[in-house]
Amino acid sequence: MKEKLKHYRLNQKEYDKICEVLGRPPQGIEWALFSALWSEHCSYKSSKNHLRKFAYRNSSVVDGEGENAGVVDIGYGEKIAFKMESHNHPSFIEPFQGAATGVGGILRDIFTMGARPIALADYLCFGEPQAPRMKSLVKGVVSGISSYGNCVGVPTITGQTEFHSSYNNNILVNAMAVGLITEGQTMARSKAMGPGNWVVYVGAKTGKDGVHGASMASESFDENNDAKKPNVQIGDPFYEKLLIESCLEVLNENLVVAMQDMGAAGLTSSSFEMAARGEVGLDIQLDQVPLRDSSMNPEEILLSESQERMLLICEPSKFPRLQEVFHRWGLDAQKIGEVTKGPQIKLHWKNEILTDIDPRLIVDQAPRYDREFKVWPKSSQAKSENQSEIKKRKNKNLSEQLKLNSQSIELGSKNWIYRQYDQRVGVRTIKDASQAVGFLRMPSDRALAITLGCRPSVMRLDAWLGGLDAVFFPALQMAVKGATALAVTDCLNFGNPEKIEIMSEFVAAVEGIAEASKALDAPVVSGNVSFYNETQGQNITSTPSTGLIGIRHEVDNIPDDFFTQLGCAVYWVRCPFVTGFHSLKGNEKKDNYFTGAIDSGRCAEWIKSLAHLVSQSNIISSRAVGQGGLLETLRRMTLGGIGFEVQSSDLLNMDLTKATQECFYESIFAIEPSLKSKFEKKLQQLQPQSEVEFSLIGWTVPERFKWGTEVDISIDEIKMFHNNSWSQNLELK
Amino acid sequence: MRIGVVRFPGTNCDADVFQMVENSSHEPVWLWHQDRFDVKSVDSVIIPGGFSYGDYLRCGALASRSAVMKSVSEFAEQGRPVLGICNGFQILCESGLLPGVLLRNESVKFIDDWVELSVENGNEYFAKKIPVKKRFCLPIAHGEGRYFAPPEELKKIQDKGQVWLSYVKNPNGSLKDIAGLMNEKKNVFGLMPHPERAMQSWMGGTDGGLFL
Amino acid sequence: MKWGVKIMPRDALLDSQGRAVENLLKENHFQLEQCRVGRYVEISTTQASEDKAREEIQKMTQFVLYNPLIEIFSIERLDK
Amino acid sequence: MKWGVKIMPRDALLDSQGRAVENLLKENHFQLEQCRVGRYVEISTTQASEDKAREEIQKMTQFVLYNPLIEIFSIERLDK
Ligand SMILES: Nc1ncnc2c1ncn2[C@@H]1O[C@H](COP(=O)(O)OP(=O)(O)O)[C@@H](O)[C@H]1O
Ligand SMILES: [Mg+2]
Repeated sequence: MKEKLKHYRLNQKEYDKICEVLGRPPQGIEWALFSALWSEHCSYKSSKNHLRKFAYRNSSVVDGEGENAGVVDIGYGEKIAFKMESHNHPSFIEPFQGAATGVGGILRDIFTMGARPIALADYLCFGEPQAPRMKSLVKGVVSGISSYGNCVGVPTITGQTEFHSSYNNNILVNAMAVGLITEGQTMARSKAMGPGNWVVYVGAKTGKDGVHGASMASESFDENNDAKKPNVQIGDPFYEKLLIESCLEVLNENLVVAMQDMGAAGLTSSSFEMAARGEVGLDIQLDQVPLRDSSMNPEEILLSESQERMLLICEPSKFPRLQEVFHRWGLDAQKIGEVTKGPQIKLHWKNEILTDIDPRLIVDQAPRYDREFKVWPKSSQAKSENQSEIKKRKNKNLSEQLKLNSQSIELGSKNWIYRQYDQRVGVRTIKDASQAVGFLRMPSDRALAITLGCRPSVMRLDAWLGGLDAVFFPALQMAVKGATALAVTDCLNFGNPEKIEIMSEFVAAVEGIAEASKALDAPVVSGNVSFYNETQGQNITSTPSTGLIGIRHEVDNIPDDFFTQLGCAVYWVRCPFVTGFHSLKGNEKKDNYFTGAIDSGRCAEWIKSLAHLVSQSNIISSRAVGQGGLLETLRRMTLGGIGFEVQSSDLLNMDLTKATQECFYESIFAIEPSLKSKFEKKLQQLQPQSEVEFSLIGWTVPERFKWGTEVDISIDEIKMFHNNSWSQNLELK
Repeated sequence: MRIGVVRFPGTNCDADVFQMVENSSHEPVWLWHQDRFDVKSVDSVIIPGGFSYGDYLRCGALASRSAVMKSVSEFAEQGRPVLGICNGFQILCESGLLPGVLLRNESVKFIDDWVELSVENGNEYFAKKIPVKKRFCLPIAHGEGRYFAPPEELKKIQDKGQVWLSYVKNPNGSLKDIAGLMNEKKNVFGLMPHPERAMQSWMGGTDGGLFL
Repeated sequence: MKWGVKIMPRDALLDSQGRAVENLLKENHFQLEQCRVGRYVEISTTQASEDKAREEIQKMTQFVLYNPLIEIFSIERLDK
Repeated sequence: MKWGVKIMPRDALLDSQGRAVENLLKENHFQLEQCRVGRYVEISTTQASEDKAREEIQKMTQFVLYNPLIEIFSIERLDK
């Protein structure tokens, strides 16, 4: 018995609950069903109670509770479906396939909704470059994403990459996909409906790959990772491309009643969820499932996570036409069962009924855990650094600091990554991955903004603050480009939830994200939880990554990330509602401190009005000040080839630390000199007079970066360091 | 002009090219890979980029043996204009309509970037609005764009003025910096860069607008 | 010494590449049953001993040449 | 009957993948001189006569499996 529980990754209490739900002990195949559907990955048993905190909605959210992805109506007949998902465990075991199938999976969540995928974004956290296997992990993950995304023809337009020792044995690979539903296109649902309708299997044949993947993702790592290899799935982007085209075609011809991809726990979760949502039953002939390997048994068929497969419900009369469309695209469509009044799901295997069970017993009765956590103090936090240490830094040579920044893997160029991604296929890309915010042109001639959030360095400082920041910072990045954040998706990567410290950080971060998104009126519409990111007892930095979409009403003249014109006035604008400090490297807790509190309501107002201001002004270049502070941000802005010279006496007198980053939310704008005074007037209107904090700090100049007498470096030199940082740190050419 | 746009399974720049044709005030029509077409029904043919047949075997190899390519060959033999972009260029080489072949990039990595190009030899069909030797910019996005032809062939290509476009700074190890090529009769063209991705200022460039 | 490493997709996996080639060949009226597409790597080594060299080739194969998840490999000596 | 078609790049210049693998192996201290990456295609046929079958395989190879500009091929019978 113990063996059996272990094999199916269930504990005694869960077993007792199964017996209670069924009124008898589970038999045969039922073990596998409960194992898969009650895994953390499928049931969200540790997180569900807290995810309710994301309940905030506004009128733009299209009702789609429990659907595959969140859908937001952005007006003009356009809807956006988007979601983010993790593929951490498989990517650590087998980086290329793990990352590739992560992309494939999240794309299926999008086109299942009837949306055409139009963009991808990737959030990657790696360990230190010298950690074992790290170079090949970086290489494998990036080429996995690149080969899959490029081949399916969906551009990867933005991303974020972090490096920290806490990811040495547990990297994070999160991918976001964004889809567009235009006027007249049909949105699909995953509710099975209409007794008598057919259950149709489409796509690649079922193989043994990925059996038990869902329950694997719900476990910590141990030394036996190699033994888990057979659990990793293999992807084929060419097949996926055919699926996208054919599925969108059958949807638009109104040939399907419901559609669902086969993701984690494969056929099991897709069929059970479709039935449970539609409150119907299903009769499924497992022996009709197309197989690659005829020796597969029913349990393997049910749990296989073979990629590029979909389950559809269609009216029998429409089946011939449906089959014709799939055939045209070189795919098979196979009837494997029927919808019944239910509520039972019956699984048949060659004249034998394997199980006859009410799906709601499994899906809705899944265990919920109220994991223990501590209530987080949500005020001024972590300030472990003493003032004398800050003073010491003042004496550091600014020139030297600039070079150090350029050479570091954290702050150096990421173009080794995104040059491998097709960023333009689909011809919607306005701003590609070389810019902090990705922009796509919508058919309505507006610009859709896409950014990822969560700065692990802030999470290491404070989980609640980190949660707020995971929404506010990307929203600020959008605002400085004149875009307003509309909605949020998340991917909550945490360690072991059975540990109270981890669970406490989880709850704090969730509350932070919920509060910030509500304050911005940008609801959290979809998401994903990845627990057990722990290897041999070491947890990762809690990393609640986020993806934001936003809108800018104009496609043209989006401010650039880089200085592009000489003689521009450069302004430094600060949000007065958050003060704090976070170090240049921001890697160690002791280097960080944060004082004061965030007033999230006012902060959100400030960000929103900034977005408005930018969309109304003729700003040439802009950036949110991020890691590395003001100095670093200005350095980056010069990478386009135009230099900068400090001219503010205030700034020259400030010590490095303060001038580096004393405020969490600040930004830089470069504007034509002729529009200077107009811009200042607008800035003053931004907030009640007393609270505006902005200053003219300098001008754009040719070819050099000058900061008082201390710094005078040529842009070419900065660029050289910046572009070489990757090959130097990772020895990847 | 009626312009046929060829679609293979795995083509992913099809809609992009369709749109480019429309925006250039021509009339696009789809040509499906399994169907042959009446060569009189279109005035020119474009083969868009992507990963036809998943780039299986060699890029362009499977597509070049498909039914629609038989008609494209017939069309080309009549001296009528055919343009292959990216994977379309690879397909034209594989089908023998253009000499040589496109190999894996020198770096063995996919490259997405903007590149500077120049017109080496003009022609009467595509990009004729760009004067010879004039420099312009287009995006590239390919893993296999390194042009190769054996020495004798290469010499012939150069002697006959078949080099159409060249890279100002070679991104992929292409022989003689070749970015675009035409056949001897100057009616079949292939190029690795994507003109359809540089049609409007918001795309980052407008030089692609000079192609049709 | 010259070695060859043949790497083929596992039988249990769908070899979509092989399938596509097979379909194309059949459409063009070639007579065949099935087709699978794999890779072939030729390596020349300098070791004196054949056993050592074979072992080295084996290690290289496992290091980077093949993916045990989806492929099987076999090694052969080519210059004998 | 089961056949194998081995398709290799004509020379190193054409084989950037082979060179990349070679460098990677050398960086990781493997002992080798040179490495080339090609393809291997396994085909099973139904013909009765071996000669006929071999001819058919040859034709398929020339039809699509190899590109004479950059590759050379060799055919072997596998199930004998
Ligand atoms: N994994 C990734 N995928 C795609 N683009 C990335 C990735 N990592 C970083 N980038 C891009 O590289 C650029 C630099 O990233 P970063 O160092 O975070 O600085 P910033 O976002 O402040 O410009 C960004 O524009 C970002 O979009
Ligand atoms: Mg960033």
